Amino acid sequence: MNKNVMVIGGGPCGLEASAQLHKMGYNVILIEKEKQLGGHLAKWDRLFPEGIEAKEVLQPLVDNINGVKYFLDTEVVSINLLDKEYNVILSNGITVLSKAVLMTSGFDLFPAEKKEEYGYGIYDRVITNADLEKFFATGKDPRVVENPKRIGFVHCVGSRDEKAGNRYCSKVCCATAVKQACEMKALFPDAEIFCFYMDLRMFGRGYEDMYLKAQKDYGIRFIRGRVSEVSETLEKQVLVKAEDTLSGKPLKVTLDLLVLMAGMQNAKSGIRIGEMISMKRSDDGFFTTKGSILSLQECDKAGIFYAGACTGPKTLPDTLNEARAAAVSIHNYFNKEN
Amino acid sequence: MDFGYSLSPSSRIDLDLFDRNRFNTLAEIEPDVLKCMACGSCTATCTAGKYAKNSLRSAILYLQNGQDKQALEYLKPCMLCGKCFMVCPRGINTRHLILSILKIYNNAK
Amino acid sequence: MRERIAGGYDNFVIPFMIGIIFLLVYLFIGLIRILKHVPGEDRKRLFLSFVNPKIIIKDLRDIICDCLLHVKIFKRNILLGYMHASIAFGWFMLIVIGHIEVALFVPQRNGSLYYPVFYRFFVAEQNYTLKGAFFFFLMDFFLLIVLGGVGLAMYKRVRSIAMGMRRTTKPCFADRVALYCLWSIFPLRLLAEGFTAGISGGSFLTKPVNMLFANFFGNDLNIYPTWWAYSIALGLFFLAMPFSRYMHIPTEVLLIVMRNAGLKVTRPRKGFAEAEIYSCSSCGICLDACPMNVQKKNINYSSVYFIRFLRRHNTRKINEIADKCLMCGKCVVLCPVGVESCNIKMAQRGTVTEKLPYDYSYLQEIHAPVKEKKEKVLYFAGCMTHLTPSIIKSMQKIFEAAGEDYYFADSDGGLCCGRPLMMAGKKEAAKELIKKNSELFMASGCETIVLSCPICLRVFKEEYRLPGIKLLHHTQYIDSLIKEGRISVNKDDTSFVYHDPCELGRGCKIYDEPRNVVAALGELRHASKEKKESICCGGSVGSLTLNFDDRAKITRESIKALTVENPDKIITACPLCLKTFSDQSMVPVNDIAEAVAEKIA
Amino acid sequence: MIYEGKQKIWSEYQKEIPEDHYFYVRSCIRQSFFPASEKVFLDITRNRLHKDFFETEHHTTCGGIAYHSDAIPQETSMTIIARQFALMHKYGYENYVCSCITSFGLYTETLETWREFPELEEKIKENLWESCKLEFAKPKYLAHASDLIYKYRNLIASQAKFKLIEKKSGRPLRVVEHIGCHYAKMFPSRGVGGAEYPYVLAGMIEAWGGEVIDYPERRHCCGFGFRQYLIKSNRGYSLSNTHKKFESMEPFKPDMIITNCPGCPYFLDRWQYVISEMEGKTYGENGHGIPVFTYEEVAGLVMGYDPWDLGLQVHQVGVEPLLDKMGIPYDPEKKYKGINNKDLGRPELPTCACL
Repeated sequence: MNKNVMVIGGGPCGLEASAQLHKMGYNVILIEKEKQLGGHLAKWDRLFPEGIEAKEVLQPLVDNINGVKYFLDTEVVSINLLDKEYNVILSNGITVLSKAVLMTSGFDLFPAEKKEEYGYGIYDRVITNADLEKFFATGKDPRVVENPKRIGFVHCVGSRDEKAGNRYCSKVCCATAVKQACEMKALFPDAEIFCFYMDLRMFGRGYEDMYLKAQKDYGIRFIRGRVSEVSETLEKQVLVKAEDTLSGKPLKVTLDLLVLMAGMQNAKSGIRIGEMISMKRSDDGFFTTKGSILSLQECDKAGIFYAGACTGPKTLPDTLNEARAAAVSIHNYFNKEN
Repeated sequence: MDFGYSLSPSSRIDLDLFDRNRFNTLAEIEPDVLKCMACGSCTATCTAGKYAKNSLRSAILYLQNGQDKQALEYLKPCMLCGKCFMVCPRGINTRHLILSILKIYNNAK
Repeated sequence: MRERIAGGYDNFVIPFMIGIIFLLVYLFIGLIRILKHVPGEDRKRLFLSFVNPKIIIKDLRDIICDCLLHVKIFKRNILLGYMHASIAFGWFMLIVIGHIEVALFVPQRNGSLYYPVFYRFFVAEQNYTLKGAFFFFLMDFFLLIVLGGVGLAMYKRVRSIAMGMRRTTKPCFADRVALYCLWSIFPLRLLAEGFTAGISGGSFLTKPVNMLFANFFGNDLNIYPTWWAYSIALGLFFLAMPFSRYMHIPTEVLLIVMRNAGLKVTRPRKGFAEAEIYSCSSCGICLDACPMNVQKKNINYSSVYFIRFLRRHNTRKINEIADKCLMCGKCVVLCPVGVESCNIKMAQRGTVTEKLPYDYSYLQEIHAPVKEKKEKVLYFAGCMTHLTPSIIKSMQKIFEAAGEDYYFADSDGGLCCGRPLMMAGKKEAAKELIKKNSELFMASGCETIVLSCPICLRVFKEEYRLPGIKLLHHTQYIDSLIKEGRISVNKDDTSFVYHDPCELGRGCKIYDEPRNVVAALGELRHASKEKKESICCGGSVGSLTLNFDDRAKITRESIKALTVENPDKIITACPLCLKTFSDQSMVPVNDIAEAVAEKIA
Repeated sequence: MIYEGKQKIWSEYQKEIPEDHYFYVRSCIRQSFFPASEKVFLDITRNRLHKDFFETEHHTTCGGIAYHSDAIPQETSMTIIARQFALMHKYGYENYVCSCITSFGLYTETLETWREFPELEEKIKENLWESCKLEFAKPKYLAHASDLIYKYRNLIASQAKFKLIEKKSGRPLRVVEHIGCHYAKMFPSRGVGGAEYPYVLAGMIEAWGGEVIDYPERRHCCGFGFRQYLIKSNRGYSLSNTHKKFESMEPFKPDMIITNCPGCPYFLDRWQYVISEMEGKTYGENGHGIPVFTYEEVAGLVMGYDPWDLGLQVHQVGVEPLLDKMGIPYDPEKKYKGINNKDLGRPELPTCACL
């Protein structure tokens, strides 16, 4: 029997899992739909809580997959079960017969334009967290004016929002917003910065310190209230309305830049593959794992495994841990069968 | 002309009215003011709060919302007993903060 | 004895005369200024004290003990005490005896300022008399004593720890000028009198010096330069004195008189406070006393520097130090002059805080509860005690065990006592609370108030007028319960150390009752610093600006001092201390009430 | 403002509006305050555009005002509505168009409610039969009258005599579009362009040469709010609402306001006068107010109707400066003359009017 393992998705999760599986002696085939490896991480500038550069994390992950076969710009055309093995036909014409398939298809950012009231794509001064990361990396974005005086961050855009179809918390946006707010303050020391939040979920190690630092050292103003609507003023600034729930009053403020913290959704590309062999998805759109505590890496279909954000929003460290856990699960699966 | 009704003043917070310079002056003397995470412990334990509207949490919020006068109203009943200092999870030196706010915003409109 | 110089004058006295006249004028103007700024009522009180024999006797006793003999410093460190006493008392005696000599031998020069000082220059010895020799002996004796003191003073500059002082103040420029003058005055006097001793006579000290010099230098031409130098040193010293720490020498007399007359600090810089400020000798004893000294950077916030900045009118620094102080009062009780620096700091805070708005209109809505029963004992826990409910519970248990019929006045929280406001300088605001609270207590019809919070107790004792009501801290109350046999406690072999809360110990002078109670529970061990030297827990509401980290360092230092004898438990008697210690201490910390309630039989 | 972004949203909120054959229902408020608007609507659609719009004197109110003022229960208003639909069916129509936004919202709400709760629909069916002996029917298509003017906007433009352009300079007029709250806020998919950036009036303005103004408080209610206006002690709220809108649009210097709701033109118009009396403040040029129009009035102006035939003399804010701007001729003498030169009287305190 062959020791092929198909890994779908070349983000940090797919990279780490491939490297681990390769080390264990499996024949890993990794596919990535984009023209480069790294997924969202490759498009990110810095990571919370310490502000490590994303490439410092990505580079070792990429270096580690030495010896792993991978195909870029490649998608799954079809996948079906043939006598205990999955027959996967790829868009580059290659067909792989693999006993185990690992889904590391990850997440898509919530399309912020769907929250029409925030005016993303309509107002000149509204951008998303991803746009801002690109701005940090390149220093260029026509929507970021020179020397903005007031900047707002809207937490939970497309998360914790029934109207957007996503009731769940995307977990990473709070920390990302605080990180980005500090970075903006460092870039524009004259700017006043506001974070509009519903709850600040600073659950990870070092996150609370980052929050305190944002308050104390960067003077970031945290407003407990969700932005309800955004308008454009004559000067092309954005007028933001929210309730300051702590004082129970409606509030308005004029900003030079509004950053929407778009949340996570199960990746469309992953869902497409999942539908080919009817992988179950929960109400939140993410894949359903076999168990919610003991068997987080397994699908109820034998031979299908999950790791990373395709089973729910996760931080990068969580994702990498899942990648390793999935490698072990797959290893056990092979051993049990033999 | 009296129509029997009139324009009601806006109850909305207008952050565009926030007096940043004055707040910075305060934050320079009392960097602790930035550390408040609005947990409300100070207000809950407040000795004066039993009898009157007294809340450091609210006062800080009002200052940040550009409503300086209201902020003072939330501090004037304070007896400086110091209980809030004992309970603040962020270790804010509440008593001096209160005195400094009263000092800097004494002539607030 | 006869006059050697006709007319009884020589030019070398000019520097001395300039100095002494300048000093006298300065002192006179200063005195008028202080009297002018003292409130009228206090001024009246001061003048009345001059005709009150009791106060006069106290004044004299204090002046002799404090200004001349420095009894307080003796108590602290014998060598340091001797140094101060020898210079002060010795010099004083030199002046007195000088005048007696003039009065006895050249009575026509009575009343001259310089004559007694330079007596030996102006006179020539004709024949030896027992009387003359006696005075010569006395003069040389006291000169020797002073010289010994000066020697010690020089040694102290090099090694202060030998006199029990870990730290000394940094002298300012005027201090240095005056200091070096002071050091040189008496050796120069010895030189001058030594050179002249052949003519004017002398005793065991000056005569040998004279012979020594005569052998080495021969002629008498050296007489003039040394007398000039002596006069210049004196003149310079007097000129520098008003601007130096030595101003404390004359001012302390005024301070003693004013304090004994019952005057209090009302303004931070003027009137009585000015007398206090200029009485500070900059000795630096408060540097070691200050609990903030655990951190080197905070030594600059000691009282001595506060007073120095007050003298220099450096408002920014004055406010900074005034706000930082914990008001633990240790520097006040240890101060050899008794400068009430805490009161000055409160008055200083008042210059900033008294103007701040407040609104206590809600006090009007508070009325004494209508109750049928009039309990004799009223229990007032205080704000802070509500944050340590175990103290309240323990007190309730103790009350019940003693079968006391008591009324828990602030069971649902009460008004603040006003002490924190007083400490913040907001006297007027505090008065409103004091008035309301007094009203409520008087209406309760109680005979005794038992308090759990020493902060409350202090202001109750100092500012409240509650005729017919006895004020007891719960340590005192429990002590009396045990003594009267109303409760009994099981003693075991647990060892305790007792922490004197600032406001209870130094504030209310209650040291023994808590110790009696603790001794009844188990073995009472000692702390390295206790009673009036006890170190503040760091939690004090006295400080306005001290931050959390700095406070924590003080707490640790205080705990270190308490645990030198490895007690099983630290006992305190203040909710604030309890809460502050509990956060930091490895040794369990209890309030005295908790410890008693636990062991009640 | 990124125009392409809006276009993207508009493309997602387009509805198929039938070309012709409508059962037309009037609005209570508009019949009283802007009767000419409804008349012009029928005139344009029937006589200029040659469409089939049927109306009957037997229709009544939809009950909306009473419903929103908590005077009648939902079931009552639904029965009234069922009767209206039944009338449509009786006269052989399937497309229902109403002149009132409140009605449009209520009809939509009712149809949605019936869809969610079929048992309620059954009940109303019975009510209708019991009370009116009419056969229950639901319209195949429900439109608001502004949807139709939107639909015909290019037809109208092709017959236009005037454009929303300042004649002297050729500058497009700056037009504030105000959409009635109940048009799309409750059911965004039922309005042209959705709820956030409605296109129904913007489309007309663009087609007729004007420039749409997007100001921060564009989403805000005109201030009517039923209970807010109808109860005098709450009326200050109503006024304050309108005031807030005007304060927000003022820096954009709008030339005119177009609305598609019965209450909105009334309140945006009359409150300008009240504000000027109370605060001494006006928001238009040269101490005038900003003229407020219904979409039918604007369509009428564009197509060359006589301003006084459009009922513009009953506006509080004088329209003459705008007519001058657009180059529309009018006879000042005839302003307050009714049919057969009957004098209509003059407004007592014409603060905002120019004559």
